[in-house]
Amino acid sequence: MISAHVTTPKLVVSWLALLVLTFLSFGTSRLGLGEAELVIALAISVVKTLVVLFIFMHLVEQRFANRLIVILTFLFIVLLVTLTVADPLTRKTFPPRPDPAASPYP
Amino acid sequence: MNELLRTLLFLPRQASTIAEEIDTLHYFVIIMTMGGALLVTLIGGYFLVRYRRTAVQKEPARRMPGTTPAIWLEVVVVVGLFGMFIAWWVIGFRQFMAIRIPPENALEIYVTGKQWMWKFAYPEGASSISTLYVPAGRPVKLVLTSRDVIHSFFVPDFRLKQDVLPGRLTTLWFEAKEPGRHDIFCTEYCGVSHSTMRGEVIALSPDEYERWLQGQSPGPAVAGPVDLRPSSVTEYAPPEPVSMVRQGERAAAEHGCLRCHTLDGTPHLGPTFAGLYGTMVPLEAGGNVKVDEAYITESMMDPLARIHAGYQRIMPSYLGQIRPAETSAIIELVKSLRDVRPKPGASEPWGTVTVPELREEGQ
Amino acid sequence: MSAQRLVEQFESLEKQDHAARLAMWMFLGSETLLFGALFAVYAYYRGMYPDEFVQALHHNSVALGTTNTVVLITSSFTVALGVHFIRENKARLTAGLFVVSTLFGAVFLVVKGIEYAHHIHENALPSGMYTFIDKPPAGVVLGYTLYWFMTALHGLHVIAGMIMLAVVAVLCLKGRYGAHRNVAVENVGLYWHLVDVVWIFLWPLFYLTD
Amino acid sequence: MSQATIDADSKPDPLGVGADHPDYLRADSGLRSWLLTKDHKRIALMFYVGVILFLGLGGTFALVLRTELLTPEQTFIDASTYNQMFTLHGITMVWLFMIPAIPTVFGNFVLPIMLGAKDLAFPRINLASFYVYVLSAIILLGAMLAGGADTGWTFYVPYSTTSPTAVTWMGIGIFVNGISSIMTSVNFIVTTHTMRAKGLSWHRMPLFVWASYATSIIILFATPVLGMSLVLLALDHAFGLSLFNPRYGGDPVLFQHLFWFYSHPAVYIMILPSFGVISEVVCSFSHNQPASYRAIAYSSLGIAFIGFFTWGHHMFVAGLSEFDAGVFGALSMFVAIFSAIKVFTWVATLRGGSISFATPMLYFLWFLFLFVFGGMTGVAVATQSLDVHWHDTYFVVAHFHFIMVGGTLTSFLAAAHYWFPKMFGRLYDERVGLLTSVAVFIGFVFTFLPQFLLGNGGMPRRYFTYPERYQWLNVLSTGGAWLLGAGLLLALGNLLIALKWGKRAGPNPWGSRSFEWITASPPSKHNFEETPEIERSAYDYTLSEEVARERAKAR
Repeated sequence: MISAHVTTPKLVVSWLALLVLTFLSFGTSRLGLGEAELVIALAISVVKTLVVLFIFMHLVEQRFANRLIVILTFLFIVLLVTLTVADPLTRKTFPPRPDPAASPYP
Repeated sequence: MNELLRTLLFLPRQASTIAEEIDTLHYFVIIMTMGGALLVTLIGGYFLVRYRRTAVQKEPARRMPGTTPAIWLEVVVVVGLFGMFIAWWVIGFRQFMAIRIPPENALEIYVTGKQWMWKFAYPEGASSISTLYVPAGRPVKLVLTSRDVIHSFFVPDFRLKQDVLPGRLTTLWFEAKEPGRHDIFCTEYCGVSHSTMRGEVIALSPDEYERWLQGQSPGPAVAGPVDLRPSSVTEYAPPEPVSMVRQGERAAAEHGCLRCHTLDGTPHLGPTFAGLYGTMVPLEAGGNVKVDEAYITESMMDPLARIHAGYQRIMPSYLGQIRPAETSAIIELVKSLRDVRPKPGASEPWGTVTVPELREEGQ
Repeated sequence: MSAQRLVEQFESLEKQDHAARLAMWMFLGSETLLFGALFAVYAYYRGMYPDEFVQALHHNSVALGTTNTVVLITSSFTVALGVHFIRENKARLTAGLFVVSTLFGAVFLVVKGIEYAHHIHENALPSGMYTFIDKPPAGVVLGYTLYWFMTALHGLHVIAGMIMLAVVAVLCLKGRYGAHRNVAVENVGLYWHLVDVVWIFLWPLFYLTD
Repeated sequence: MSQATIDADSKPDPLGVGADHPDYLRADSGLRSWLLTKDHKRIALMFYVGVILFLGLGGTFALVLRTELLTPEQTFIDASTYNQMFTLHGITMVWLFMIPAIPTVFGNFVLPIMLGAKDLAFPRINLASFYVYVLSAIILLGAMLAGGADTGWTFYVPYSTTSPTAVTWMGIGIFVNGISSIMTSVNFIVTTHTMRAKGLSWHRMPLFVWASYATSIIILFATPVLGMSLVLLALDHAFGLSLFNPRYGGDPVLFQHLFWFYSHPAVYIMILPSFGVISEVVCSFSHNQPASYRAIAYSSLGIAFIGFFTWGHHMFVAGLSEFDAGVFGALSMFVAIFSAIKVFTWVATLRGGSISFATPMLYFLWFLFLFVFGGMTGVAVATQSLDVHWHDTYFVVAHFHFIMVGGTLTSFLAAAHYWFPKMFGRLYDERVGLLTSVAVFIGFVFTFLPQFLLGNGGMPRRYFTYPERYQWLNVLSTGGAWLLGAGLLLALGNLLIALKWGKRAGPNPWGSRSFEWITASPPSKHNFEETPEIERSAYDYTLSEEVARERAKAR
């Protein structure tokens, strides 16, 4: 059942990696990249989460069933967020509307 | 065929230009649905009889345990069904887009829903309650918003419906085929009198509509259909105003004041006129000002100079747009409302919708 | 000892432990969706009011937020170490590490408390109580309400996690857990990591907004 | 008739297959042995009593509503009472009856036995789930007495935040109820993963287990979102949290997104377990293996998965963007495909079988018609331009009652009759069973078929008064509702009588091959005398009864 062991050095390396990623995230936020910033920050967060999941939470050594739960959780959150946020984002752009009265938001 | 199916399915009249098209899809979908359900049930029933235990025991050849239908049959059935559903979606979505996108030349009418009535404001300044007058044979675009909770504007005869949301504007458009009267229902549950929040669309011939707008046609000459009408609040065009106050009301409606200011103390985009006269109001720039003739006149001519705190800077200037007689009539109107108590929260603006086209509308 | 803790409906200890672990993962998945709903609310309003929303949140102190991120990540690390050592039957070490993690949790709460006190002082409060900016434009109040609600909910989870860590630490000292009996320790650890993961997302959303 | 339904091969054995222990009903006695039991079968029976009570309560609300609608104006209750009634009817039926009904009663009872397990993985959590359910019921009943709610079961903001009724407590009650559902679903999934008997591979499991598994996945991931949206609503109602308040730029449509993210999958929470029941009933009574085991099993998972992507079809006219509406409309079509696969597989299963025509089978026939018609109208409602006319009219009311009552309630009744011998060791009166089934069906059709026409005619739902032209259809519907209520009471009476006076059933009165029938009826406290070893699938009807029993060794 156990394919890969989590060892003390691995834990330490993961911890350091998490700290580095945190400062990387902090650093990019100071660059003033605008919209891209959020995407980068979230991408870094996802990487950090994967580190926590696989090493700290020992997901590497666990059965597929447990991994499936994680996959489903991520999938459903992504789904909930995208399909929900697609609504306000496409209200004005699909179909493109020339007249302002039809746009619900000024 | 259309009439027969329409009557059988209990569908109302097809009074808008798109109703018949939608109904055609409706018939197709319902017939397929009913047919499919009956077919499946009949096949199931047939199997139940044919393979009943007593018969199988008499004639063991009927029994075929573990038979599975051919894979091609499954594929055909599934792909066929899926194709049909997707076809429904394609047709339905095209029709939906047609319903949702108003034509460029549509006549715009503002609709406000509130518990439990509909208010209509026309571009020329007229307004009505519960009864919407529209010209037949011309696309009409409704711009809808709500003062309180979610309502839904539904005209069964037009096959159209749109939720009416507070803090947002939604649109709905239709073209009535010919003069006639049609029910309006509120279909989003909105409180205790939800089921009485009904109204009526009266489609007039273009000439009659013009005459109604000018207030010359108190009772539009439209013969109602034979079925019973809902007991709705119906208010025809007001007779010619006499007093200053009535003239003020009319002017306020014509110039679009009532689109932001209310007369009954309900909070809206601008300060309500109810109970306003003679009070001290806070200014955005700080300090207070007494609402008197001077301040009201200034607010009409240069509204942003000293704006009431808490309200958005959206009011256009009426300098040169409004006749002096009308100005004084509106002041009389505000004066006459000094004893009307505003509702709680009326001193705060309600909702965050700005109406950018107000400038053009106000002329 | 291990034969005693096998409850009657399971065939083997391995299956019993797998069951407990699987249940914990499912609980965490469910819990994450609870936050998922709030992330959806956040995304929705940020999509509607990109500028106002971000402006409002920009007021938060990046320094304090980042400190808290480091604190939580480190506490997560100590918890992971603790879980690692209980497998090597070093229960005292595990207890110590869990106590340290609990203290990190307390530090996190204190920093959060300082931030909250600051906000209260400035009247940067949720919904109707928000008077930090006069007549805030649409979206600003929503941003602050969400900030308060999500961080407070996360804070409640931190408190719950701290209680669990402390209880498990005490039980470790009492010799309840060891190399062959550690699923409960592991599950508490998992819970604490979830708290960390949620913060990993809250931090960029509420602090790194430029 | 009643003789014909008992399989000729099986010899009634009053104690069951070599049972040496008393059955679970007699294993312990006293109130404490029930209230603090960890036995999944006893917990199932306690849930049984609970859901039947709430079916009765919700049904009473429904009859009051229907009676009020006999006349176009006020008949005997006033508008605000009426609004409360339909809200309470919805809340009671959805959260206190429909969602827990089949999983907690029949799932709890037969799922571990089907897997050859002694109990669920976490018996204490199971008991706790029952008490949390009771707590939620108490909170909801308390809220009903302390002001009720007049918001509709959908709690749309901003009306619900301003309603003077006990909305906060309703929200809390439903939140607590969600905790109970999650506990049960965690238990089911873990049990299915870890407690299958030796030799019982995934593809040998009874289909009911697959259905329960899929249901549990939906409950696990959807319920928290509802919980959160109701917490936001309760905080808004109680303290003015204002996350959806337009005054601060909030959008009420967002609440609908969150609400339907749960509440659309929730209809699959209600209907998937009944798919499981129907699969069992069809195979057992036609003595045939399913025409395609994998089609039924995997389509359950498919429905569970796709069901999450379709919530927007409740909001086509709610102010949703056209883009989102189009996406949701297209995705909605997929769910129908999975349901269609199931229906065709059931019908194909009948072919070549040896069908005994007992009451559960008659319920299956009704289910077939009602579910297919209800489901197809679902596709019709998901067709956007048509939905614009039908949305929030009686058409929608009729549509979901066809699924919820025609689908879930009929299969609940089918399950109640099908597993009755297993649960209580006795047979109900078959003739009365068939008769009540017919009454339920006719009552149902008369209640809801006119409502489709009312919806076509444009009558909006939640209307206390209505234009007179809709009256005759409403009268028809009300008459049907009374008949339906009478049918349900008779069915309940029939089962209650059989509890005491029914003939003894053997371990396997239907001659089924599914694994819950290899043990005694009613089963002993530990279900099996020794852990079974399974060497065949749950539907091996090509084997004779003796061989089949040999290949599922159990005592």
